[in-house]
Amino acid sequence: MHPTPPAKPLRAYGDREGDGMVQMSFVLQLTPGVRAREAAKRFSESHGLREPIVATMELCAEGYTYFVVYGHSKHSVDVSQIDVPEVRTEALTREEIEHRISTRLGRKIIVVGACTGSDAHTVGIDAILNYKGYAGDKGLESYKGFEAYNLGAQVENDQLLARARALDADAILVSQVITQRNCHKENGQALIEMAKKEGVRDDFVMLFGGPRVDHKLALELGFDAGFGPGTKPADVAGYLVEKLCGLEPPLPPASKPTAK
Amino acid sequence: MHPTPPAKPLRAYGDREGDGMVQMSFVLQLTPGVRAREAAKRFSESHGLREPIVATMELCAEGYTYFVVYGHSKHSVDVSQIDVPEVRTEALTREEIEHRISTRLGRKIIVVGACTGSDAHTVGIDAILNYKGYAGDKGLESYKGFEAYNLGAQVENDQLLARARALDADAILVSQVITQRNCHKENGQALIEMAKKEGVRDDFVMLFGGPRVDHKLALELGFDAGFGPGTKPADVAGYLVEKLCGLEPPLPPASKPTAK
Amino acid sequence: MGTMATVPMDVRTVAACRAIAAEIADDVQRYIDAHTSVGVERTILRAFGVDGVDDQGAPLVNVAVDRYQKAGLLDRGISYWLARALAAGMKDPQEAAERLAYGHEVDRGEGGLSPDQARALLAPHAALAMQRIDTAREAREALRARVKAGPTPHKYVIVATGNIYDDAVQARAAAHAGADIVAVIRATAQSLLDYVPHGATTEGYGGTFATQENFKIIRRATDQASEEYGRYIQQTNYSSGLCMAEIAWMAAVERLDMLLNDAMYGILFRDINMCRTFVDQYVSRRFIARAGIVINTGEDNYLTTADAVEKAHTVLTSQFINEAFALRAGLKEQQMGLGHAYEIDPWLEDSFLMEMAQAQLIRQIFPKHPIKWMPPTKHKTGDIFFAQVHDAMFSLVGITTNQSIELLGMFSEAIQNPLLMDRYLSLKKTRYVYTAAKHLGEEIQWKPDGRVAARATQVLREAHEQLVDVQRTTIWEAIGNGAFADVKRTRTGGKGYAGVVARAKDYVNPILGLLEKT
Amino acid sequence: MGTMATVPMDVRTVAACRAIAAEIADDVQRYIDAHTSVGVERTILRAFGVDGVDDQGAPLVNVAVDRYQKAGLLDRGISYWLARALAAGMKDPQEAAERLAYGHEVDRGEGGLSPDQARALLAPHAALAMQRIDTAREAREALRARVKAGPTPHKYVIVATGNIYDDAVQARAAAHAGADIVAVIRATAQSLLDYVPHGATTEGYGGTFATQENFKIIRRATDQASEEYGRYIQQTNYSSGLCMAEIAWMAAVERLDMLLNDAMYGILFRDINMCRTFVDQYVSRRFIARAGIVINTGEDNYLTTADAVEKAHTVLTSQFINEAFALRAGLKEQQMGLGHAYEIDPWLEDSFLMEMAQAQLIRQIFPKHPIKWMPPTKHKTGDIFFAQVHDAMFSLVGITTNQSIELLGMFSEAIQNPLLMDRYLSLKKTRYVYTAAKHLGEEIQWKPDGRVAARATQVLREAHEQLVDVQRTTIWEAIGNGAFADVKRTRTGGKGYAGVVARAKDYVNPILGLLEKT
Ligand code: B12
Ligand code: B12
Ligand SMILES: Cc1ncc(COP(=O)(O)O)c(C=O)c1O
Ligand SMILES: Cc1ncc(COP(=O)(O)O)c(C=O)c1O
Repeated sequence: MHPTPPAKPLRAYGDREGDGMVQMSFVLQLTPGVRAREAAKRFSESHGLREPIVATMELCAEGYTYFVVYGHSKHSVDVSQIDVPEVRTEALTREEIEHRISTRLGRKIIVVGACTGSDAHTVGIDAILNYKGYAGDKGLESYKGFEAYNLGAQVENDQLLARARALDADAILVSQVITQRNCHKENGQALIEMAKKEGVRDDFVMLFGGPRVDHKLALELGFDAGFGPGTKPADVAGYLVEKLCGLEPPLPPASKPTAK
Repeated sequence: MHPTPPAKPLRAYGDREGDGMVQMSFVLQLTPGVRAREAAKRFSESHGLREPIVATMELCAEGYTYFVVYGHSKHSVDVSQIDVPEVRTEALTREEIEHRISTRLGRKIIVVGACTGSDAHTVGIDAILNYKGYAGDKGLESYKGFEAYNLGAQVENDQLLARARALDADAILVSQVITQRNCHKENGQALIEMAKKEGVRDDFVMLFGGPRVDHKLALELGFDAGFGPGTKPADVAGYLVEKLCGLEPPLPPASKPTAK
Repeated sequence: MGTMATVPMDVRTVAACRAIAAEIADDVQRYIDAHTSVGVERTILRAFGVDGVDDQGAPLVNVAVDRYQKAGLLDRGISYWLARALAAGMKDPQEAAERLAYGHEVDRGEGGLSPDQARALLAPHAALAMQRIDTAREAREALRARVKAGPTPHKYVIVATGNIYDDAVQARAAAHAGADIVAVIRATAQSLLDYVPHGATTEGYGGTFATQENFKIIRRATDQASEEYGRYIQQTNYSSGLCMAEIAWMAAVERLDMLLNDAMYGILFRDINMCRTFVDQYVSRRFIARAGIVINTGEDNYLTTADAVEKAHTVLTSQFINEAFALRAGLKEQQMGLGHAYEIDPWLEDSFLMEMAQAQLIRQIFPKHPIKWMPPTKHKTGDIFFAQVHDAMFSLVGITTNQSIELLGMFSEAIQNPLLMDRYLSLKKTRYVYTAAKHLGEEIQWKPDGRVAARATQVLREAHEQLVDVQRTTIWEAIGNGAFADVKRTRTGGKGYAGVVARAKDYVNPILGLLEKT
Repeated sequence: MGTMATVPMDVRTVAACRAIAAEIADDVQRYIDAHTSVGVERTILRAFGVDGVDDQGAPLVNVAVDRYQKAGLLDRGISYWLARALAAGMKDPQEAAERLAYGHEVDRGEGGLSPDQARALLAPHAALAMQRIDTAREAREALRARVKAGPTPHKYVIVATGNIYDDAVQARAAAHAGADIVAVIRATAQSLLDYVPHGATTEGYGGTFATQENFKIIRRATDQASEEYGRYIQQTNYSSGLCMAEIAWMAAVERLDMLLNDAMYGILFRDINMCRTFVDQYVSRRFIARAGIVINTGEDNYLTTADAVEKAHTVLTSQFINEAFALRAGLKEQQMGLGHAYEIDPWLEDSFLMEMAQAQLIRQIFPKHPIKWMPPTKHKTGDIFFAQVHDAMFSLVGITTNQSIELLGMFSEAIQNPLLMDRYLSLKKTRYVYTAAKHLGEEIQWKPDGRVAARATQVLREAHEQLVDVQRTTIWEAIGNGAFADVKRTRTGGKGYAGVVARAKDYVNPILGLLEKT
């Protein structure tokens, strides 16, 4: 929209370049009053907000007050310093994917997926694996070149690994939706460690996915790639094909914007 | 609600003591993507948010992205260090006010009020001065002990001061609602300086009011007291009576919580 | 489209209201026809093509008109003096106006040029003025025929950074996010200025100055957006305050689509003198009528100072009067965006039903009018999360009763002029409500003996009673008694009264003449 | 109260649906009556007053029941073995159960005690169990008579900190902000545990463990809140998973008001075996019926995995079946909080109208039932500002169609368990919508030939068709074919099948006997 590229470092944008406007809300264990208002201001200032406006101050429980604050943030972020590489935007088409599998690999890609631990949220992994797919994009099951096994929910790591070995799978797909106290990270990491211990980590392409997952996190946990909200089956298919054909796979796409 | 008094220093409260949870929203001049998500995380971290969750990332204009973030703020505020004294909660009743005026002062209190400069928002000053009042509390006009002159909107400082002198007023009430680029502060300060220059500052009790006004700000600008959102006429009447009868006036009440 | 749910509306009462409003307006029209104002005369000069400012920034039209007013000569109309300057050899109206402004002496009108001769001399220039308006109108119509507007209710948002270039950025962003109409809010102080600032401006409190150059800049931005997003984006500004007529002219030629323009807003909310306002609004509307611009009236504002439950009928009363005035200025119903608002205390029981009743009643009484529907403002607090919900209920009434122009509520209403994000979120929310409840209005019927029906009946009845009252006392008196917005004004009080001039018998104003023939 | 707007509802189709559902349930009931489960038997032990855990945290009831199951003796009912231990001199059921669990040898049932003698011996203990339930029920009724509940829809919120003491703080905060019902969400993993944890707990992912001690703690907090705010606050937990019957017992004596309890939820969403689930749900409901607890069924969940437009009728189908099961377990309609939800893609045209149609249809078909109305969850994103609006529209449908129990939508649904602030804002928003649109349902009529009416008719017709189908294939098969929630399960698959036991001819269970006589 602006003709010039974004100034670096970037500040928040309210309605004028450089105004740094941000909104915050929080609860403090105080009763509304002069002192609470001042406390909210100072609390906001400690986050780097200049001239904070306490837009609302309401008793939200006995002894607790809810605040909405606006202020000019002094902080900025230097985008040029961000090492996360930008997404390759063009995904492969279904035809390209099928073509590459049949020509370069000459066999089906076997994938095993599950939602692990006590997590029972299958919708995400189903979206990727099952025929029905997601947002109009059919799942891996629908490809001729894939053989997809969906183990469903609440699968323990050892079961998943055992099944993958039994099927001589190419890839293991793990979904984690519950994230309270980072249990998704723990679960994911435990699987990787188990695979390493069993000496099979490199037998599989291992993918991690879920609403709080991104590529960076997945790498940190020891997976090959991570997929976040809005992932389409074709993104995953494309990634697997290129990876298994020994090409440089495209990066997992960024989480998609959710607007309509 | 908790049996113990708040721990000092206070952190934000999500749903457990000390979790420090806060919510932020802001716009960055970036297109949604891996990099934008990471930028939003870092931007949040620079505000002191640990483990920020980028809950939403949406294109809100070409080249601009809107974010909602949650994170655990590391900041805290030490309420014991806040010098703003807490409010005197019991206001005087109408009868008490009338009684004091008639017994201690023996004459009517003359007040002149206006919404000054280019500001045309009369509802606030009307609420305080006019018979109708505010939220069921009748305005100063309704008291036997007050003689209230409401000059309305867009009154220049010199006119207001001239009128106050002509009426030999006890108090000048200034309302400022427009606050863009702090014009309310400028306007208020200019009046005080004018009064000082004319050597009449101490002839009047000078009150400042408006949605962005608090006692602290008013004092800084040179007023005697400041009144914020939710002020009732009785608060102002009570203050004036005690001030003019030479007592220690109650502090202006805190801005009222707005919940229903 | 199926048939929408209706509330009972007594057609005879409505007809009676219109008849009374007509008499109320006729009374004032007699006054208008006998007067002019400095604002009107400046507008006429602008329409003749006069432009420019002196080194102090004072517009030429102001210097010229003020000079002739001070000299007590304005009663004949600035056009007459302009004609004389032309007759005296000035090559065009611009040069002629310069002579009026800066010429050695004021022309006292000795000898020569009869009013008719003056009119004849000005005729081609007056025709040119009409042509400029008509050209702009045709350009608008051509563009709108090619790039269609979205469905109603049209989503109307404001931009107000103070800087016209930032405003342009915001306007395009708004269009991108789904806005149909973009208004540039004016700087806080402008309406009391008795001149129109000149050139592009980048500073302004509470809004951006309305100048002709700014109109061009923002129009360019919204035109681009129209093309780019394939949806016609309407551009709006304010024809109100002491320069309402001049701005109407500027908007006409800069091809704005809408103007905030009300017969009484300035009186009530800016304490502008009523005589001045009535005269100015008439002339401004004559231009607006010809330009095919849609006006937005300001009855919604009443409910910010008066109670929205008790004084709901005053909105309707005023709409009848605004309509009557507008008809007298040549406006078509399709140009009358009568204003009303969702300003009932949200915590009142059945407040949503009362809003429905009012919105539906207005929709029925003014079926051809592009009704302007304003969001909650007064009861907004800084609780932005609550405000979102409050605004959603408002939008739901908007789509259910098919309002024409919906100003979108902003969750930051109580805090600041909307930020980019605030506008985006409001548009998103409105799109959702309009989509999800698209046919709600067709799906329901209001119970004939229900609360909504009763409320609508009551409001119409009270408006009728008030109209009877206003007519009895005349509008001049009624405003003095606080009939609207709980505000009282006197006939000779307020700003700008000194700028009103009784027309002389030989008053000359060929441009107004042409407009009146439209 | 005036009459609410209705949608067309063919009473014969509804009657036909009920008749088919009855047959479907009867088929399963024959199976149920011939079986028991480890969960059921543990429940019976608890009801006899057996309590406590060993040093590994294993509950005594588990150790005892598992031992007799492994020994292949559970088919006669744990009660029989308990009676024998009592007959052998144990002083009370607790001591008797300890003997069953830890006694030197498993009692193989040689000699002595006929089933009838066992029943006679247990009779006073069984009566005591009934008395404990009845006492709790009477205490609830007394409190509710004194401290009245708020009006419907009741505002239901969840707390879920993982720590029961924090939950108590949150529960009181919720009551302060206007909640009528507080549910403590269970820890993610609990439903697959084949035992009930013991004591107060302060750790849990995604929720707080349901334990008897935790029930006490939270009940105390909500009782206090009831007294303090003068409004009866209902307490809720989950009778589902592998311990659904045990939790029903605990809830009964700890005076909970409601329980999430569904005849099929565990099968579909927890992959618990169907035989096990059908047996367990029946016994759990027998306790619930006697305790006067209201159940909340889980059809709302179907729309999180299946499409809410296409599969809307599956919700209704399942409600008929759940109702039939509940009737067979002695529940009154007034105890059946049948679940449904606002889960249509908000961006679909007229999604709001479709939600209205469904909500109103369900309201009419189940007029005495305290319908449970779930908020949008699936289509929630992290845009909390939009989510507020989405939830408001949901609440508007809730008040318009007079749903009984409304779970409040949370704007942070896609992010986290609700924070204190989120709950507060949701309650505030709901209070507003309920107040502002209080009588909307009475004010409107749905057009008889409109979209809403057509949608309601379609959903009922499709549910009828599906019921015919389910009956034809039996429910066992239907679930295998993905009839509900797009999930397929097999008769012998899933967790907990090993815990199902065919009852012997001389099966003893006097407590169930009493419950069945209620
Ligand atoms: C549907 C749902 C359920 C359903 C699940 C049904 C089912 N069979 O899946 C039901 C009703 C059963 C349920 C139950 C519970 N839920 Co739930 N549920 C949701 C809900 C509403 C939607 C989740 C969803 O389906 N999203 C749609 C899918 C398509 O998105 P997705 O999972 O992100 O998947 C996409 C990508 O992430 C990616 N992806 C995901 N996995 C993978 C894997 C790989 C390999 C790849 C490549 C990609 C990939 O691709 C997908 C398509 O784009 C969310 C709230 C919300 N709106 O997000 C809460 C939510 C996830 N649930 C939550 C909770 C707490 C629970 C319970 C624990 C509550 C309780 N105590 O009873 C229970 C227990 C469940 C359990 N043990 O796991 C919380 C989690 C909080 C947290 N962050 O930890 C949430 C956020 C709600 C909340 N605010 O409390 N839930
Ligand atoms: C009503 C209203 C109007 C009405 C005013 C009618 C009138 N005669 O007053 C109309 C429609 C005319 C109007 C116009 C404009 N408005 Co306006 N308006 C509002 C609105 C909706 C409510 C203000 C109000 O009446 N509050 C109720 C009163 C009772 O509250 P209060 O003023 O805070 O007063 C209380 C206390 O503060 C205190 N108090 C106040 N003054 C004093 C003085 C003393 C001495 C004491 C003791 C106490 C005291 O006591 C009062 C009772 O408790 C607000 C938005 C909002 N919801 O707040 C915008 C708002 C104030 N307006 C705004 C703007 C920008 C304008 C315009 C400039 C827009 C434009 N460019 O056209 C115009 C021009 C007006 C001008 N020149 O001033 C902005 C201000 C932004 C900012 N912070 O700078 C706001 C916040 C809206 C927005 N988000 O853009 N407005
Ligand atoms: C009809 C009308 N004119 C003008 C305005 C405000 O413009 P100003 O105060 O700049 O004249 C409004 C307020 O919104 C209005 O409704
Ligand atoms: C009927 C019913 N039971 C149980 C649950 C969830 O409990 P759990 O998964 O802990 O059994 C739900 C989900 O909300 C439900 O609707």
